[in-house]
Amino acid sequence: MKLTKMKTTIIAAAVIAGSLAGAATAFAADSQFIGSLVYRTGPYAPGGIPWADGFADYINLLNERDGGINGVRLDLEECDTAYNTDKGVECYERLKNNGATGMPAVMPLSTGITYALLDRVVADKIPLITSGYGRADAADGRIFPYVFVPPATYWGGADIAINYIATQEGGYGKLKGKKIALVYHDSAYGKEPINTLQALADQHGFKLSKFPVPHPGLEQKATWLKIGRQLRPDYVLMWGWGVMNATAIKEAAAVGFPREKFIGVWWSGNDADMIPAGKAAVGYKSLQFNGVGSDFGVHKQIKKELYDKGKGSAKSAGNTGEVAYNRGLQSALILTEALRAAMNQYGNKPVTGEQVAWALDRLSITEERLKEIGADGLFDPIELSCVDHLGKGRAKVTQWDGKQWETISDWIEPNSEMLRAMYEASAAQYAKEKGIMPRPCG
Amino acid sequence: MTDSSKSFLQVNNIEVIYDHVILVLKGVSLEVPEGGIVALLGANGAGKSTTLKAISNLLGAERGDVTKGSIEYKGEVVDSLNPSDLVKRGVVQVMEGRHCFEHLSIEENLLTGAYTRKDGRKAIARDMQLVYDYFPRLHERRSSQAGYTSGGEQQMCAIGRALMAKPDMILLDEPSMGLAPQLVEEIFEIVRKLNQNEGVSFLLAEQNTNVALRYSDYGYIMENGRVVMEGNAKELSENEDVKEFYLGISTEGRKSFRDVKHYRRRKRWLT
Amino acid sequence: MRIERDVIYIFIATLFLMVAIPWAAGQLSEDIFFEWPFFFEVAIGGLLAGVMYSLVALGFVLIFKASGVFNFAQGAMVLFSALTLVGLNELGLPMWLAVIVTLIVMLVLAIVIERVVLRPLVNQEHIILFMATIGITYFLDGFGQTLWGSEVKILDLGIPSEPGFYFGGAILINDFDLVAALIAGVLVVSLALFFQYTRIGRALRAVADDHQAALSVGIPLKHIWVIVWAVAGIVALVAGIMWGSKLGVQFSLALIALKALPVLILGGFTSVPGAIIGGLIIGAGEKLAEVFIAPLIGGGIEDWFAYMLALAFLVFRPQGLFGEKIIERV
Amino acid sequence: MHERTLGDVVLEVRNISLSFGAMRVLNDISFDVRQGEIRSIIGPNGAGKSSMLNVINGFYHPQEGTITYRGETRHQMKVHKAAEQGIARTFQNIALFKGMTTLDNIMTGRNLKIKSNMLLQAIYWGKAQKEEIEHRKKVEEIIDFLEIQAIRKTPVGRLPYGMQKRVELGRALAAEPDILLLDEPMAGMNVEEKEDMSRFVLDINDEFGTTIILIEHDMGVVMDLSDRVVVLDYGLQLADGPPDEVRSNQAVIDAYLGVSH
Amino acid sequence: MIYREAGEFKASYREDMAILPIRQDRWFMWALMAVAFLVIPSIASEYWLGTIMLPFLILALAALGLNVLTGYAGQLSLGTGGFMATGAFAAYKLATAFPELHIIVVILLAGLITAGVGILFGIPSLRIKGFYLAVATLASQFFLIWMFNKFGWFTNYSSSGVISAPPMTAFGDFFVTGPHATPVAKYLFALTLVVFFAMMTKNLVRSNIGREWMAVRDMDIAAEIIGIKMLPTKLKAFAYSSFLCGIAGALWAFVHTGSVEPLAFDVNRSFQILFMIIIGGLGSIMGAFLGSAFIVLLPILLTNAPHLFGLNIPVDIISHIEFMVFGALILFFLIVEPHGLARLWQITKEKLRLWPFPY
Repeated sequence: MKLTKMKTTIIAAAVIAGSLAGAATAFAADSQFIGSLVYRTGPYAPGGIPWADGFADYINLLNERDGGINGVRLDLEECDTAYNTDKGVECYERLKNNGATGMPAVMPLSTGITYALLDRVVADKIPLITSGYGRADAADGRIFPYVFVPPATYWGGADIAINYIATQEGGYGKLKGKKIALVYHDSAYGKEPINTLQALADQHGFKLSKFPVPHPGLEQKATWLKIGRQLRPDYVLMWGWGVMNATAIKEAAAVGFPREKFIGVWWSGNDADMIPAGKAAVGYKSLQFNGVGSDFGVHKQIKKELYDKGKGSAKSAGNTGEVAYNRGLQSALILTEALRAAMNQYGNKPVTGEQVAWALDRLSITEERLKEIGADGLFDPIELSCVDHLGKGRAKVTQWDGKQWETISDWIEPNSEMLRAMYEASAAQYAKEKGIMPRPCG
Repeated sequence: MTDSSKSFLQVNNIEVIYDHVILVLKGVSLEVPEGGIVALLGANGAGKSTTLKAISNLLGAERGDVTKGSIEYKGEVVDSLNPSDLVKRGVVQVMEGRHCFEHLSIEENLLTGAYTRKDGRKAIARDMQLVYDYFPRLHERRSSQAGYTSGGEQQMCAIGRALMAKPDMILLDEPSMGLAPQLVEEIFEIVRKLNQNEGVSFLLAEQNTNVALRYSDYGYIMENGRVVMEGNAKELSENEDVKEFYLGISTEGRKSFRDVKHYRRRKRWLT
Repeated sequence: MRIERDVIYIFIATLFLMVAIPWAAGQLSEDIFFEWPFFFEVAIGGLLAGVMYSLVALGFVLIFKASGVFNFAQGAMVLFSALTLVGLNELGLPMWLAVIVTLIVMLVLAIVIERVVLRPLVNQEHIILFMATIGITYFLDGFGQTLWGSEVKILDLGIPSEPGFYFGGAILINDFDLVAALIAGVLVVSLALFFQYTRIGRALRAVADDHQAALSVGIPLKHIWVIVWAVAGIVALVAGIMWGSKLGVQFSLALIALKALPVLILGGFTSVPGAIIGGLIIGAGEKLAEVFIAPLIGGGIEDWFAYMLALAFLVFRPQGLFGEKIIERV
Repeated sequence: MHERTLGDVVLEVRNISLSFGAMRVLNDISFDVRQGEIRSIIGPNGAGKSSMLNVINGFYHPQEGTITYRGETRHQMKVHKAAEQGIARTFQNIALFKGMTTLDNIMTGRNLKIKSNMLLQAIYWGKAQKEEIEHRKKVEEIIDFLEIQAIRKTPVGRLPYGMQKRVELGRALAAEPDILLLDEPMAGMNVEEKEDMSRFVLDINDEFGTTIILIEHDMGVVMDLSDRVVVLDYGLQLADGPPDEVRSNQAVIDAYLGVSH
Repeated sequence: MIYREAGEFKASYREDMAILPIRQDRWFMWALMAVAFLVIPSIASEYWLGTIMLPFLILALAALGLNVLTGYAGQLSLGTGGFMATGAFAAYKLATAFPELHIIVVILLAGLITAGVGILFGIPSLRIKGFYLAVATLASQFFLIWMFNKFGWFTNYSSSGVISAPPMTAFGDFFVTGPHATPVAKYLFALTLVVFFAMMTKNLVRSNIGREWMAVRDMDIAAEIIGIKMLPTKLKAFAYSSFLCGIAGALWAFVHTGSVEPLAFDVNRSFQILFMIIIGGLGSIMGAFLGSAFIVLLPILLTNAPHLFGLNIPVDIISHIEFMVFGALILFFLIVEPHGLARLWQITKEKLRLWPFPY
């Protein structure tokens, strides 16, 4: 007992002393630090792991193949948030000053962490890139100079889903009198599309019914009895997350709701959510802001440069086609393209967050560029500006065939005019509450 | 009691510490001969219960440790045995305050007492009958929940439960506590009968010096974690100090509690 | 078992309210669709779901009864056992062998917990032991995932997930729910028999009453605790299989413990039948509320409704439905 | 035997019956308590003595009968009310606040006399502090009286049984009660400790004029200290009268005393 | 021989009843205050102040609140998260509805509103005890979070249900919320409040109300019999406890994160705070701080530890090992001292007093 006690004390003392001395890890002064907030553990790990793998693989690909960006090596450090806001904030604070120039941008991969960082990134001048999550109204770059939301927002997603339903039914005119249900995770994330859907419902005359599912959504029998046995809607949309998705699909099957009329947003379209649902998931549809599968040039290069040499992050090259993996790739792509642009402007050395924000404000990932990378068809081109921090905001519809996703639509464009007005109105309210003066653009 | 080779239970100079800090027993030695009834007397907090628990190895549960000395039973050192092994060897403790299993019936309580036995249902049933013979009241109430029986019945249940383990030796802690005078006598009578008929040895811790000395052969008096005096029950009950401080009898005969003085004679022993 | 009068009263009152409130809500509000077959469908669905809660609550009850420990780690044990089972299966062991190995693992776990946690903390207050089980929770969560990874795993029992059959032509009943209820039922009955009629069962109840006294009559506490924790481990495995086949085996399984807590307060921490009846009431109650009351106030009330329902019960029976009435003595 | 003149009746127990479910604990019990006397209740275990005390201080609510205290008759009352009326008590199985020190335990006995509100106490300045110190003085007097200075700051959970009994008495005294209910104050004590306790009981009775209701098994103590004795036996009232009378009552001997003491 | 109170005599009850009657303790406390107010802000990095000290302080305040309720008054509660959320949302509504209010006023009012809510949910405690009460308080936890999530009024109808703190100053240009507040400012602001409320709490628990709480905790029946009224005593504990939790919630939303959604105060938060007081020590002011330090700091140290030793371990493995080590450490400390770190501290002091003699 005595001995163990002493040992513990010594170790504890060492740990404390060590951490007090500060993170003394040496970073090469000539490499670009990249901090990546991921969740490889916790309740949402099944969706977080492929994303983290995709992100890491792309960064490693650049290092292995090109020696980094413009000759500057990339130094990737992951920090596990377990999708927990407190941990995420801690990760951000710990990583933000690492490397020669600090963290060039942060992708928190969680709505909760995004909100917790909104104030901090402004003070730290580090761009916050939230691809397909976070605040939709951050599309207004005048009020959110450091927040970027390419390639899509939930509001756009809601519009795209209705757009898709309209084409299925034969035009917006046919929506009148239709019943559409929204099953959503009862949190900030899940509530995002409601305003948009309500506006669309008013406009097109369909009836929107809302079904909140309390976190974490292990039990949805009541919800689905209401939907499947009572309301019997024409379509069901889902803004679900984690284990809620699989449960919803199973319960939909249990009440016999046709999966073909069940459409989820991108976060309800992970492979990891379909697998536990098994046969019940066949026919289920999901929006995606990226292409699916691994038949793209970039995947082949990743296989060649990484997996064939045993350097891949995922379990095997076979996992590289998952949608969450591709999303990780896409995030890495957006970041590295911005880094490249910043280096082109400020010189081929590590860049700061402020410089990256400058680059993001005029980010342009064209179809040609995507071809070069081997990602044409996989991602939609992105054009950002000082005012527009979103881009086109397009998405595709995919369908689960029991093993993988099949793309069943082309890129669908949301109604940008209507959405832009909504973004600006919402951003203006935020600016008022926080006392923010919109920055002048152009 | 001087011939230690014949001794049955022997406690040698044990020291007990609670919580690693509080020293409760400061070198206690005592012996119980086979077939004897030995009383452990003394005030509250003197360390009687701790001594019994040290013997039955129930101290661990209260964060107490025997740090010095040894305890031998039938020539075997038993300090490091767990309570269950000790019960198998025939030493059972009846704890202070009864501790019946409230939600079990009296009969189920008795059956748990036979938990360690491996000699079959028949033998257990026979002993159950024996217990009922000694305690007819238990038989009457055998199907009631122990929690709903009276204090005396619970004390009987606890002793009966101990008997079900077929013990050679029972450590009996404060059997008289909170019982009406008549019941106290009744319980001690049964102790004596068990001793005589079944050959069970007893080590009993008691506040009630008067009764305890009447029923036991030998006694130890404890104060502040030490044995301060020992002797035959008869000798002890005639000792002046024991009379005055434990039996409440001064040389002039029993004095009234109304006439208690604000100062008193000093004891001749030191603690 | 003597069921007290007020339990019956409360039960009848609850049943009445569970029927009356949905009906009234259906009459009063157009948002609510009320029809008798649909009502029964929801109620039956809720009852069957409730059995799944009972399964988890049962694990809590067993351990609390025998060792006075409010075992926060029950959820983690569900996750751990399911992870182990599926992990072994993925390693190539046939299912039956994987089940056996998992059972052995749960037994080993029980032994380790007894040695490392319970023995040094014997006789401590409830809250300390409760905290210790939280330590176990963290450890198990980390350990299970280190061994088997955090990816989602499939556990397919081969029960079809499509609509089951229509009872009386109108009421939809799900096959999976029915099977789950059946398994839980068998488990409960065998546990009850085990507790009431075996020597070990009696010793378990004795330990539940009074640790020290049990020690003093020679019941070896450590064996008993190992047995109880192992039995709770088996219950956790069954719960893990049932829930895991529903949700996939992943970290979220550990969270179902939260669904079992209202069941636990409703039924009483120490009552096996309480866990069952509690599960049924909570299951049916929360489903009926979600379907027939929630639309009036915005939906998503299932979670707190279960707790509120349990709270309402507690106001009448502070010791839980089947907990023992406390006569306070001084 | 001493002779004392007794005061007026302060407490009258009339036809009290109490049951828990089917269990009849008290059956038609009646007796009175006079100002300044030491009134004992004796009887075998389970006779309902403690329940009787619980009825007197409002913890149990009898199904039948009334209690008249200083002219005020009641059937039921809130538990804390008894304390407000000046009835304090000790308990059979010590009911001290185990996590608190001796000092704090006795200080709680004065809770009814402390007037500062929560905010003042939070600031702990001026009035609140002065009040604390005043009460502390009072409590120190009790500590002196009971000779427990040495254990002032010891958590009571760590005290030996006999000391705990004293602290409990101190807590009851801190309320400056008119009637003190003592439930087996000498159970489990040796003669020496019993003598100490007897002296405290007598002093409290003499010096403060406190009326005392005593439950005790030690017949020596009961017979020596009490002015009058009530005998209960399984809910029934067996006898009531001065010690000598009760001692020689055949029914009492049969049911309780066994051999005569 | 360093830690002896020998030679210190107290001539009056006033001296004996001081917060820290032992001289060395007083010195220690002054030194601690000096370090907290002067040394730490000047030497600690932004990371330490903003991500470690700030949550540590705020959660310690919440733990203090819960410790009053659970540790002192003996009412086990798992509703802390809900009360913190109440404080946060009340502060948000106040700050946006009355922008001219000073931040201290906003925070105190938010605390008072939470106290009211706490009283409401404390009522069942009159009938329900122990673990039953703990689980029953989960009802308030889930209900409150649901309520803030459900009704747009609480969030000024923001589409996502997230609230953001407007920038506010403690005085002059000294911003303590919003993007312009420096970590030092935030830290000092939180520290001042926390120290103030810790003092207040200490005063309460050594006064009559504190003794009443402990009496109810240790033996409610006896407490009632000696004249302590259950209803007001328990409800005061709920009120004061939720008052502190509300303030902690407001600080969390305003000073620490700036923007929160209700899920930041979900049931995990309640459990986290409960762990703090058990590990730290029930019924101890010091315990709330030690527990908060343990629960907040330890995981961070564990995550950083392999890095510091130059080991390159994948983050998921670190996370899993962190879980395991964290669990094992909880067990270890409980076994060493079941009554928490504060008791361990106490015992160390006692041993120091006796040193070099063992008993």
